[in-house]
Amino acid sequence: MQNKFLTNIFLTFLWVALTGAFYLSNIIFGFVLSYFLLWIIFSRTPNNQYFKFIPKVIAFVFFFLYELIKANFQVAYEVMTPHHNMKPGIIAVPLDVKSDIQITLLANLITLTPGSFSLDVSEDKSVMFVHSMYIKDRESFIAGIKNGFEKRILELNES
Amino acid sequence: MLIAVLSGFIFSLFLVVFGKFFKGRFSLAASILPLSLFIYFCSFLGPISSGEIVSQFHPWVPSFGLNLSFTLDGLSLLFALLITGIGFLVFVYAATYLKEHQYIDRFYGYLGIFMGAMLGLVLSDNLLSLFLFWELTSISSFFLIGFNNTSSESRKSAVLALTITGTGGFLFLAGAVLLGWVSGTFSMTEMLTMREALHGSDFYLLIIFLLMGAAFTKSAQFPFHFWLPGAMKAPTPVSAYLHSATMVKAGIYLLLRFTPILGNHEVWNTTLIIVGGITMFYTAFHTLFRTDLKSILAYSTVAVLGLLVFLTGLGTQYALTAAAVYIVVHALYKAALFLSTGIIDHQTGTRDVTRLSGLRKVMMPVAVAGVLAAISSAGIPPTIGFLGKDLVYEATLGMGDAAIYLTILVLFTNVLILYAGFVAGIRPFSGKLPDNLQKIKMPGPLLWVPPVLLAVLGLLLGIFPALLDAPIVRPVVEAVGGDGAAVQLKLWHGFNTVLALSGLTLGLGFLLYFIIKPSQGKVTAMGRLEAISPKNIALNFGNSFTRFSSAWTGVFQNGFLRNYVVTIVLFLVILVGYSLFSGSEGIVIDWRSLSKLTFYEIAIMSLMFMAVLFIVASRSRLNAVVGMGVLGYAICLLFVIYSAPDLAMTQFSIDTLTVILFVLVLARLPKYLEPSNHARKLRDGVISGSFGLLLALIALEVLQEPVNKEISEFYAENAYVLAQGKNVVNVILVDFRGADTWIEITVLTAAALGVFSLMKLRLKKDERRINE
Amino acid sequence: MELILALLIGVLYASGIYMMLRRSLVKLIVGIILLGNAVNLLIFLLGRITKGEPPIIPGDSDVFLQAYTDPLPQALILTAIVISFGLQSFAIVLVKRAHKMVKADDLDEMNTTDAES
Amino acid sequence: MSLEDYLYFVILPVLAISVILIFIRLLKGPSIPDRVVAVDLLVTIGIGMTAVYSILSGHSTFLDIGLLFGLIGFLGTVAYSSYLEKQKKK
Amino acid sequence: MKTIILRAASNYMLPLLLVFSVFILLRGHYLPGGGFVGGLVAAMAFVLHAFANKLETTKKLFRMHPGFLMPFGLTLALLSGLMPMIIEESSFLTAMWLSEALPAIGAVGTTLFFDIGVYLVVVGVTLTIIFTISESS
Amino acid sequence: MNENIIFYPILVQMAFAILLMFLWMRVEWQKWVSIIGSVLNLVVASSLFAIILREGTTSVQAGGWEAPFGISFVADALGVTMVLLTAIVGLAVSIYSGVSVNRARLKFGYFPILHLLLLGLNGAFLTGDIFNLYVWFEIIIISSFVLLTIGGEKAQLEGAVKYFTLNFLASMIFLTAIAVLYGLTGSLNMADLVAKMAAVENRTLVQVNALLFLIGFGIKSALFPLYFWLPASYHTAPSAVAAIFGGLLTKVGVYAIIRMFTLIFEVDSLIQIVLLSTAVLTFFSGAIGSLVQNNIRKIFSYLIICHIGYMIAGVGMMTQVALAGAIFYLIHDIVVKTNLFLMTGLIYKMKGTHSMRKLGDLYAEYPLLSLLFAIPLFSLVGIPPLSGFWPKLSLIEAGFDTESYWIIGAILFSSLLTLYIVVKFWSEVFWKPGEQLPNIKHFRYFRKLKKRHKWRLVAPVVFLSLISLYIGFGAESVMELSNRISDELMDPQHYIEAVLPST
Amino acid sequence: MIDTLIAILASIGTLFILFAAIGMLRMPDIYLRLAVTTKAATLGVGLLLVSAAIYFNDLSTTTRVFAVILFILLTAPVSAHLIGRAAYIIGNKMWEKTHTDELEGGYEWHSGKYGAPKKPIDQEIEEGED
Ligand code: NA
Ligand code: NA
Repeated sequence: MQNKFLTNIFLTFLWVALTGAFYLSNIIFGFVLSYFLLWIIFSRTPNNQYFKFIPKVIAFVFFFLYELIKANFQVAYEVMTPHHNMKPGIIAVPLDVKSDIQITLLANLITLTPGSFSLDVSEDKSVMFVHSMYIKDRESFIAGIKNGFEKRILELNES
Repeated sequence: MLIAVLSGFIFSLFLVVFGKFFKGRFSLAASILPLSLFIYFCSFLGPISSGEIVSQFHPWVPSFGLNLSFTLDGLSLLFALLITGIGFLVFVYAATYLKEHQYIDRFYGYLGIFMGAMLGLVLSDNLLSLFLFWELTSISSFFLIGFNNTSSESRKSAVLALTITGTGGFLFLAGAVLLGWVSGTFSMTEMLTMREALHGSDFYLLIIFLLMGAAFTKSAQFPFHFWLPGAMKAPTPVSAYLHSATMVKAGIYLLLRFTPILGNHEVWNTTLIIVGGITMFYTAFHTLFRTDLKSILAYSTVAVLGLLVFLTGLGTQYALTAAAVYIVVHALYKAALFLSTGIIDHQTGTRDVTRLSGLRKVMMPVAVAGVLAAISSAGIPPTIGFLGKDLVYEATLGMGDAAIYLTILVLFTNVLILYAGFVAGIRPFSGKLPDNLQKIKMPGPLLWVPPVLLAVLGLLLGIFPALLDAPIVRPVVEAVGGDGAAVQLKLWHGFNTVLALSGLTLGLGFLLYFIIKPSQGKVTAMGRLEAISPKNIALNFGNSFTRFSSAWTGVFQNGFLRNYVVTIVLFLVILVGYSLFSGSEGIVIDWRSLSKLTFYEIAIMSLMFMAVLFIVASRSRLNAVVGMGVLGYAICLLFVIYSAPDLAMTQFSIDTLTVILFVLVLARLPKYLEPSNHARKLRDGVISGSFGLLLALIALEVLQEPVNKEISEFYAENAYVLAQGKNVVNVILVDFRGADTWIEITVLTAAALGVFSLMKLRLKKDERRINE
Repeated sequence: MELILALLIGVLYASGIYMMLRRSLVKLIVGIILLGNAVNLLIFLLGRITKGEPPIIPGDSDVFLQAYTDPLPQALILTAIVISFGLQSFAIVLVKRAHKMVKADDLDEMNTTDAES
Repeated sequence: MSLEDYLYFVILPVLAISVILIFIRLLKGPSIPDRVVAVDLLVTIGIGMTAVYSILSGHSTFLDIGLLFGLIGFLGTVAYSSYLEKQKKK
Repeated sequence: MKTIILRAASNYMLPLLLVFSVFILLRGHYLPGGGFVGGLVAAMAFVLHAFANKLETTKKLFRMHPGFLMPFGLTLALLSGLMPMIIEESSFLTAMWLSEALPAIGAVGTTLFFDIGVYLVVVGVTLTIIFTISESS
Repeated sequence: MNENIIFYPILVQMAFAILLMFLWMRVEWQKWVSIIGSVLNLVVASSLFAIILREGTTSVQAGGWEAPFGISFVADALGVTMVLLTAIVGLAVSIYSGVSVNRARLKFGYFPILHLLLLGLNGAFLTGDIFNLYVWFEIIIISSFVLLTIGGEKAQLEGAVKYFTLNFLASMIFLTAIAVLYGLTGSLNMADLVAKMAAVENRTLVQVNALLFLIGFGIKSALFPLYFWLPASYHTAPSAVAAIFGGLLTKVGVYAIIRMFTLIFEVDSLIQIVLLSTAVLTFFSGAIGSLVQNNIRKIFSYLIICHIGYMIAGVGMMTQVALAGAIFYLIHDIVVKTNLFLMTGLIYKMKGTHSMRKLGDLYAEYPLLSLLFAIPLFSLVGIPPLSGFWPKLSLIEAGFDTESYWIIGAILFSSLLTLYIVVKFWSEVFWKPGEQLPNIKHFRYFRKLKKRHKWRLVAPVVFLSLISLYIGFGAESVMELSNRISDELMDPQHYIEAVLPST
Repeated sequence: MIDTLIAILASIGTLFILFAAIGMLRMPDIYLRLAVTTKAATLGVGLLLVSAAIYFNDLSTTTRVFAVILFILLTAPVSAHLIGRAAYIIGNKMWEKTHTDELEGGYEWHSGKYGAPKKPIDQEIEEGED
């Protein structure tokens, strides 16, 4: 119930932002519209708890802009230097995050940050396969992910 | 007269509805119709012989100048009497002849239509209505020839007959329209006054060519004669009625009818003489090689038709009188012969003259009819046939320089006609009755009275020619532009050349009859020459034409889609290319009028070029799809830089959708084969390249033209003011040109329904064969 | 600019027809789509490409103040694009079904309905 | 040099060069996924180009096209990947 | 496709895209957009959902087959054309406007309903085509 | 008079198409709704016809935007005649389909699409805007694609691939022509284009434009050498579909050619040569193609092509008389060709085959129906006074007027071959002793149908035959109509004034 | 001042895009290309969009720009994941210096439906399928 309401508010906000018109009527319209759409979409699906993290995700995105820029300079370096110094490989990273949205968030973060991108998640959601350009030490690579992004996501979940 | 003409049709319609009940006595009762019509037309004998012309006018389709205007003059009356008189006898005769037939109602139905059509034909003053009835006689004749439709011979003959007469019909149509076009009227009475103008017209020769084509096919003139012997597949009453007495004479009627309008012209006369002459001799000669009674009669009929054409061609007073008389003569004796032949056939089950003899012993009245008819056909006095033959010799002898050749030709023909008459009318009855025919029963009077009546009438008119002369022959001759009083009909002309010729004819005829016996051997002998007969040549031509048709159709409709596309594209390139390059303006492109290039345009365009090349050169389906995607996105960017945001959005969405569609079905799509060879690719490349180049050129040319932006400006100026929208493209779509959009979404709906049914509907196996 | 675009349109027409002349069913569809694009661009070009404002009246105005591009060809193309999409999707499905039923990859094998029978 | 000139004569050409480079990858392949990545990237750059173009033209409305590119272009990639996977499964 | 990542992402994108599609639809009269593009975007939203989830799951989002959106849309378009004919006795498809413009949407008139009809038809058409094809392949 | 009546035929068909979509899968309902819709459409079309003939050419502007800015719909005598004919054919096919078309096909949207096709036809005949005409054409062709493929039989699909490709090509050429036209004049309104096209200085481009239209429409009208799609596909569709295709589809192309070349373009010497020579070759190819077929539906398919020649010849000669003949022929041909394909469907129901070699005995088994069938058959040949005869008179006369003797020759030739084909057809199908009926599982032979079902198959044929007879025997009124149409076409001033009152 | 900011942001963005493009060409296998392009292009386009937002400087535009950026941030990694996964499933060859592959056989033991390829089927897909 609460989640739906939050999502609804979020979509209303999005609507108002998109139209750029801060009238009461427009806000009400946006609210009704998104309520209607949500009703259409989720009235038939039992699982509707996805939406409670949305605001946090927005905050998260800004947090990772820094990581993103860093990653890009690494890429730039790799692309522009004449020789490839990469040691690529695919590593199976065991997962503690469980929900789909958390996994997706983690995967996206990994992809957007230096040298690595998430190739896939095992079907039982226990392992994420990450392709990385530089793998010196498997264990430290895994630890880096688990202590970095995953921990943050779990914290987000708890809050 | 309108009722008279329509009565036959009404009668047929009546039969369609009540046909089931039409058996037995009712079929005999049907003969009341022709009888009353006969009496009706007899009532005109007096007025017509006194020079009157009876007319009626019923407008029908005045826009085409087609009216049911009927005119009764001597010529029409003669034919009307033949049609109804002989019609009456045939109606009576057929009631018994076809008594057992399952579909006797249909038979009478066709007969009714035919009679009506024939009456319409001879009564019409309007050329188009004449044509209309002319075609109806062909059609009803088709149904009658094919009446025994389970026999493939019957069907073939019917088709052949209608094809030949139909050909003539279409020539007639063209001739009629041309004549109407030249003379400004379709009334033949009015055309009589335009004789000079018509003779002087540039189209005179074309007109007579077309009309003669019609007449010759209908009246079975060489080389179109062959359908008539084939038409003998029809029941005998039909042969008697249509194919000797009436319908085949429609061509003669037409020629006679046009003699005062188009006749007396060198080409007219010569053509008729030559065609008639060849026909009469050629077909008369053929009677020597036939054993089937009806076949013999058919050939001799054609010979007489040839003779009639010949006489019309001679065109003199004598000739025209002779023709008039001969029409009567022939109608009487030939119908009698056919009917008696029908009786023989009906009773004995054979028409093979070699197997028939002595029938007089079992069917005396029929023998009387046969013999009387035969002597009339031979021209033995005192039959009317003698009169007719005399007139014919008179006519040929009066032809000056050519007299001798024409006379000899006629002499030989007459000898052969005599032979044919004797074979058909005398041979079956003379001699000893074979054993197998001993038990033959005497037919009922309703069968034998009609031929006897006809034959006796032939004798009667011969004895009292005055009965024929003033009331009938004279008005006929006058109707065809002659002087009716110029020739007197009489039996005795004194001793003269004509009499000598008559004697010679008889002598030679008898000689021939006694020397030459019809035999199967002769039929076979003649069969060897069949290969060069007009019929065979026509059939061969027909077959070759069919083969050609097959080949032509196969060349164009060859089953290969790309050949179809090539043909269409080539047609376009040649035609449009010709127009573009031959135009007086020439190809001028003012480069200054074109806007400058910017580098991002270059980038986008080169992207598009490369994408197209990539698609064309790609050897993998998915690559091609990827290429299409890129091309679409590039077009999208192009729309962006040319300030068409709506287009860019739509193009992009649609392109993505197309990619998705492709991807969804690609696995199920066929492999991307390329079996074409290089030559083929080169050829296709040249064709499609020239197509593309042509369109590029057209585009550049169009860009040179000044542009009118009145409508766009209206949209731009009024989009907000009148239509309350600021995105002009959208305003156009939903308001200014909303109707386009309205239908466009309907198009989409139809496409979606199509996709749905195409994918979801699987006919079950047993539904499949049904194909409905 | 028009010159290049005209040539490009020519190339699109040509390649569309060329692909339609191949024997492969899929190439036929590709050809159809290329041809559709060619025609749309031709309308665009012949409606006179002018670099100007998009045909959208500025927010605070009732009429155009600056040169704008011709909106009519854009509307026509939009309609044409959407219709082509309907036709293309039908064509794709048609080819898929035809391929399955006739069991031919090759257009040249699809010629029984033209045969005399 | 004004901002417009800079965007026009520096930024756009560099973007155009990037497009060409990616197109080369598209042509070269060698595998289908390579081409799919290339297309994906082309769409992404397309968004960038529309952003620049919107500045140049002064019409923020072009940004909406970019928005649409972003939303829908993704779907193309999804479709291609789905196809490749299905191909393999067969 | 069995990928958790895509499934999770698509579940967020569906409402996002739908809101966007309505946005595109309603502002079409003033800025680029309108029924066509809006409808296409909405349809894409469901298509994406169908890619990530099972087709059945996506179809369950609809009470009836999305194909029925087509006659609904066509009816809306037809009625918006007929209304002026019946009420004002003006020509078919003549625009009728409410006297007051609504905020955010702008002037409301029959053309808006017409555009919504277009939107519905486009959604119906696209989904019918895509769903039909995916079901059989 | 309320001009909105011009929209009614379109609105009725649209409303019923939508209603039929809502009734998806409910076949029994659909059958009756379709018939009701068709009857209503006939009523509307006849009133429109009567009104326009009384009041003269009238136009109405969709959306209320004055011409040439909005989309004009124009009802002139030609347009309303075509609409009336469409309504007649539509009603016949609608009644016939309910029994004839198999249930599976009916379930998958046959009726909605049928009405969309009729909608498209009505729209095409009434629109006064060239781009709008394109859109109507598209609804026509997409509906025809669907009707052609519905059921997805092998032969259907094979035919449909060709049908689709070539018709798509035609549409693209049409659209190309529109692009050129717009590029030259900046207008799409046909009445407005008369003056604007005349004002274009570069006449070569005008001619090029005219040729592009001619080829685009030529493909749709199945002219030589553009007709290939027709014999490849028409015989593969259900008879009811083939009937409406045979009657109306090619005629839309002819209609468009007539419209374009009387209004916007002129028949200059090059175009005249093109029209007349394609007419001759169309006569020829169609006739001889028909000659060598065995499948009775293919026979008539080729005859469709053959007889298009009459109308194109009429347009090519472009005199009042010629055009009147072409119009008369158009009227006659629509009714007769539809009827013939309905008839072939009935024959199939009776005998279970389309092969002329295998058919036979019809006359013995169904004498009255055979006589009924004789009406369209002999009307087709133009046995006077049946309907096919009259227009030939005009066309031959026009041939003499314009000294196009080869056209007369071609008309005679094609008439003769048509006669031969029909007569052979009659002899083979009706007279010949037939083969044993093929034993088809679940196939309901005509004999075994319920009486009311029989009637629903026969009634449309009777209906159309009566109309044919009327055209033949009441030729005067049809000719008056044709002359009126021809006069209007030759002098487009009324049309222009109706659309653009200011000029 | 704002113009300069815009120019700088646009330049950086464009540069990253250029890097991504060069990366596309230079990187030895599909996985590395993906790794390179996702990041660079996302950031690059993001910066270009931000510069547009600054340029127009109104709320509606800014929110829309951030909606696009958000969207790209959401979709770009998912795209990379999808293509990478697909490439792996169809057996796209990895660069020779790739030393670890813990996914090898992964699809086999997870779903049991498709096994990891024993030999590269790159060629097969390229030439064989069509
Ligand atoms: Na729009
Ligand atoms: Na004209």
